[in-house]
Amino acid sequence: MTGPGTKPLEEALAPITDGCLLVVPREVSGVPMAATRALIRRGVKRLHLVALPTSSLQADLLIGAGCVATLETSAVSLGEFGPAPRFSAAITGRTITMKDATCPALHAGLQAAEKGVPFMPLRGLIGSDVLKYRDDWKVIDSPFGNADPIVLLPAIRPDVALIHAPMADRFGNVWIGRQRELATMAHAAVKTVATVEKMHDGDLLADPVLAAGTLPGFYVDSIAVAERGAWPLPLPDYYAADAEHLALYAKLAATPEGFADYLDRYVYEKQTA
Amino acid sequence: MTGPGTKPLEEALAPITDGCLLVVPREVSGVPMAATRALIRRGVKRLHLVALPTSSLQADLLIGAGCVATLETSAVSLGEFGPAPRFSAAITGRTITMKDATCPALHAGLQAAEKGVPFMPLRGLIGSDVLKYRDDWKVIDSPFGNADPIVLLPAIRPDVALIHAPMADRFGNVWIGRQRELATMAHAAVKTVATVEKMHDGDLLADPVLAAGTLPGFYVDSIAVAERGAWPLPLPDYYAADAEHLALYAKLAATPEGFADYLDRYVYEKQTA
Amino acid sequence: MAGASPAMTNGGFRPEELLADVIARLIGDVRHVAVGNASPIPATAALLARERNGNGRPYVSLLQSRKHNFFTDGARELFDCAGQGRIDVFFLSGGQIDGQGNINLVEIGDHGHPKVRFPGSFGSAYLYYVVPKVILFRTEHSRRTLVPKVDFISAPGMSADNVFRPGGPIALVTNRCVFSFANGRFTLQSVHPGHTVDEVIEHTGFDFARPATVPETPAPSAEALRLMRAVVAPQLAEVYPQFAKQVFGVGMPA
Amino acid sequence: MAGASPAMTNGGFRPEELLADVIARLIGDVRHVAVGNASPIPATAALLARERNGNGRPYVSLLQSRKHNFFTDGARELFDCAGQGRIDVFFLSGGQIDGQGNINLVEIGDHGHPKVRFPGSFGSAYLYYVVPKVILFRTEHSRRTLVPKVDFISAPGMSADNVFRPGGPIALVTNRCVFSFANGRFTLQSVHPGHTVDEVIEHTGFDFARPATVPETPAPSAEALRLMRAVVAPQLAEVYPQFAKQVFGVGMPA
Repeated sequence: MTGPGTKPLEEALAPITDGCLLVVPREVSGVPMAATRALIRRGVKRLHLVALPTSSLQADLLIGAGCVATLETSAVSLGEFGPAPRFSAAITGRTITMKDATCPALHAGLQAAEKGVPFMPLRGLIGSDVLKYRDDWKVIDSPFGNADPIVLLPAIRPDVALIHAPMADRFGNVWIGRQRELATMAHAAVKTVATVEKMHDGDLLADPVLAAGTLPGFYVDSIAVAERGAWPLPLPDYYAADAEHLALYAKLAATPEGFADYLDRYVYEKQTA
Repeated sequence: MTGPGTKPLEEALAPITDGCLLVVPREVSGVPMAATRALIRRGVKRLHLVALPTSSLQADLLIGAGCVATLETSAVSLGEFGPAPRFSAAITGRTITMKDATCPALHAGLQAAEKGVPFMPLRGLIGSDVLKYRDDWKVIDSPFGNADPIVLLPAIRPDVALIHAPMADRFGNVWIGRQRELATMAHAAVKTVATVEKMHDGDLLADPVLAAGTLPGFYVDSIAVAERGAWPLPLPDYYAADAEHLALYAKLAATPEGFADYLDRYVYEKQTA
Repeated sequence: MAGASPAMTNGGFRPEELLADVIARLIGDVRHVAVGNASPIPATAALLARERNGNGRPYVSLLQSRKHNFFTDGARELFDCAGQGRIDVFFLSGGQIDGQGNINLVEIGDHGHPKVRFPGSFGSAYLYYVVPKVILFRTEHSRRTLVPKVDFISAPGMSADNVFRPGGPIALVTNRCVFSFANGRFTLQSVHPGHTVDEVIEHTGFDFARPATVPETPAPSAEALRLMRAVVAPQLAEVYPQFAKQVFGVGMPA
Repeated sequence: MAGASPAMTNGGFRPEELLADVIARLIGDVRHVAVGNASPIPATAALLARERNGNGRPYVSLLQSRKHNFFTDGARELFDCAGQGRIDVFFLSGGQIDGQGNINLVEIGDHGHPKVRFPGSFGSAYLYYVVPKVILFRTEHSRRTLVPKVDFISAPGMSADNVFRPGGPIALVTNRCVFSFANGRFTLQSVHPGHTVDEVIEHTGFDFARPATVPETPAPSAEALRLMRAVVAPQLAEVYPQFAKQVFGVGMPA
């Protein structure tokens, strides 16, 4: 079996084109931040960004840098470092289209695409304004039980899933560990791009213990090595968040000028590195 | 976190009571054969057996020994060793109720229970007699797309999931590796009983590589150690099927007398071992 | 906590410790407590409830933690687990909470032209329906946060009879008091030391029931304080380093 | 193969080798071929198709193999993968197959009182609909197996226009001949060496189209035979030890 091999980061990101439906993982599942900065440097535009099921710095950066047309997620927040300022400004300033969801609805939408079904049912939601403002979600009377109402969510089939993981091998297999939603993202998406901390010497599928946490290369279109590629976010079990940097971001991104300064210092600056 | 600890096999199987809805895995996913023989020795009765999604020796033995009232699966076969004789005899002799399914329908039914939804949709099936004879399955016009018909399958919520796996730890965590459907079975079922080849010294969740293939003890009600517990079926990556024994089974089980002889020699005989 | 709160009350405990103690009692005798994002006080309470029992029960899942979280099926497992009926207690907050128990985690103002945007509904529009004991939690108790009617319903406090809803709110804990919730209405249960019923009425935007005499919220026991400070705080530091440092003076484990 | 088949034809190859070669050509230029339970000849064909290309393509997934199977998401992944449109070729058989391409893997006789019970439908009632190229395969070509109308439809050969159906049968390979399938009907494409059109008509229970002149199924090339015997057979032995031993004289790898 031959896989995609690795590429320089910019080249690996080629499948992520302007206007594409891009799915990214939540803030503690291995966020491809090095890739995100590279996309901003490239000037990607009009993304339909699905953050599964929430986001923090990644969505805020992409929104602030003008890369996002539509955002579909359950929440964007910097957590302990406060609200996500560019996200909030984009909503109140009406510069992006927001599709508010709730976490399990996004998981269900991706799992529907993973299973090749047009929709998945979900409990909850009835009577909420989350449901009220989603005219792409339907309510039916469940044909099982007492005809109680239940929501059907359409499948979310991304053009590209973008993930960051601890390691990959030369066959294109990517070790994702416990973050099984990364596999669902890859199954659901047409293409998958992965950045990894390092290359594994050997076949991840050959060892039963490693294989259990491996996304097969069959689903992966390109891979780039990006050491500390989730920085300043954490890669659980490997490194913690850079709290100091996140606090700095929260402070700078509070104003458009401060955000521009952040981009210059931490995103564009890297272009020449 | 404290787990169930291990118990003698017979005691660990206590949650599997007469008449219960029991789910077991397919023939190459770690079949708890030692546990199956113990259940036959105990004389369990009237099982509603769900084999996810197919079975071989395990279902044939349980049916032949009179433990099964209803069987819900997609196929029972001894593979290269031919048809499953006790299964075939029970169907033509009308001694069990058969709920014929198709593999992904059973996966979907279990995943519905895993997700706490009353049903899951599935493509295919329309126009088949599999669908025709399942009055618990419904067809609706999909509210997405062109009102094409799609099947809705009710959730399958087993009373007990019975699995066999390479190892467990003293916290009740069970390492299942790539057999993710074993996790789905445990999530979907009210209780889970596991047999394992051996105990792991340490916490399976403490090591990120092992954790990726671990079913958390939270879902597991009892564990027994059963070395070579899948014999004569294989435990992939650990041992192969015992082809000679399976050929012997196929030969003996072809007649009721031969089957009784098999039970005496390979099931009841073990009672005194 | 509101900016004006003292760092330490007269009783020798911090307001966060009182709230965590209150919540630990509300958790009660259950099998599994899960704590979502950005909820350090509920996390303290859940870990306190566990340490108090001393038998590893209830299971405590801190969503953003690796250590205090047994999930191995990805970010969806929390929600699947709740759908299975395997999560007994969860915590939710709201930019606004109203007297019917509706919570708003989305926006202030008109939909489409909001004046203020909050992070979003997270899992509330699901978990509020399926987790039997949802404890609402808001440290800013004001007419700005506790309103007659929320501007956006992230999740409703009650549902029609034909809606599948095994779960819902049982209480609201604020920096001033504890309300219980039943039959679509809040009832004042106790007022925290240093606060008064009149003050609660003044700062609450919705109507609520109250008994003739409202008791004072009991102070945490010496044992509860010891457990929080010595046993719980170091565990919190992994997920809530800022909070653990600020409230308990505890840093990240090496 | 039917009991009467010679172990080796005049051309110096076994009937199983001819069939695998035929199927390898039907597979064509695709990305992913999956092979279900108890299908040693299709498995041989899929591995031959891959070895012939020499670039690791198509991906070949043998369901019962650990080595020739990249799946890490459990037994459901094959079906999910097919639902995603990521399986291009699959193989199905039938206790009965009829002229409309309906297959029966369940029973002979009345439902509820069958005379004969087969193993069951496996994944056919799903995969037959969603895999673009399904190759039907039956080594017993007789009026018992190829019938006017199946007793039980495990999966239908065709569906109404409003039914979602990107997949379906493209061919039927038997021990006597190769049929193609299109527009709800089989067409005789070639007859295997040593067999005749008249014989095919005599032993087929359903009507089928045929050209004026029916060609003979081409024999496997020397290179195809070499690949099957030297490269494919050892890989087969993991999953089909009996078959590998019987047809190719190859045992399990140590």
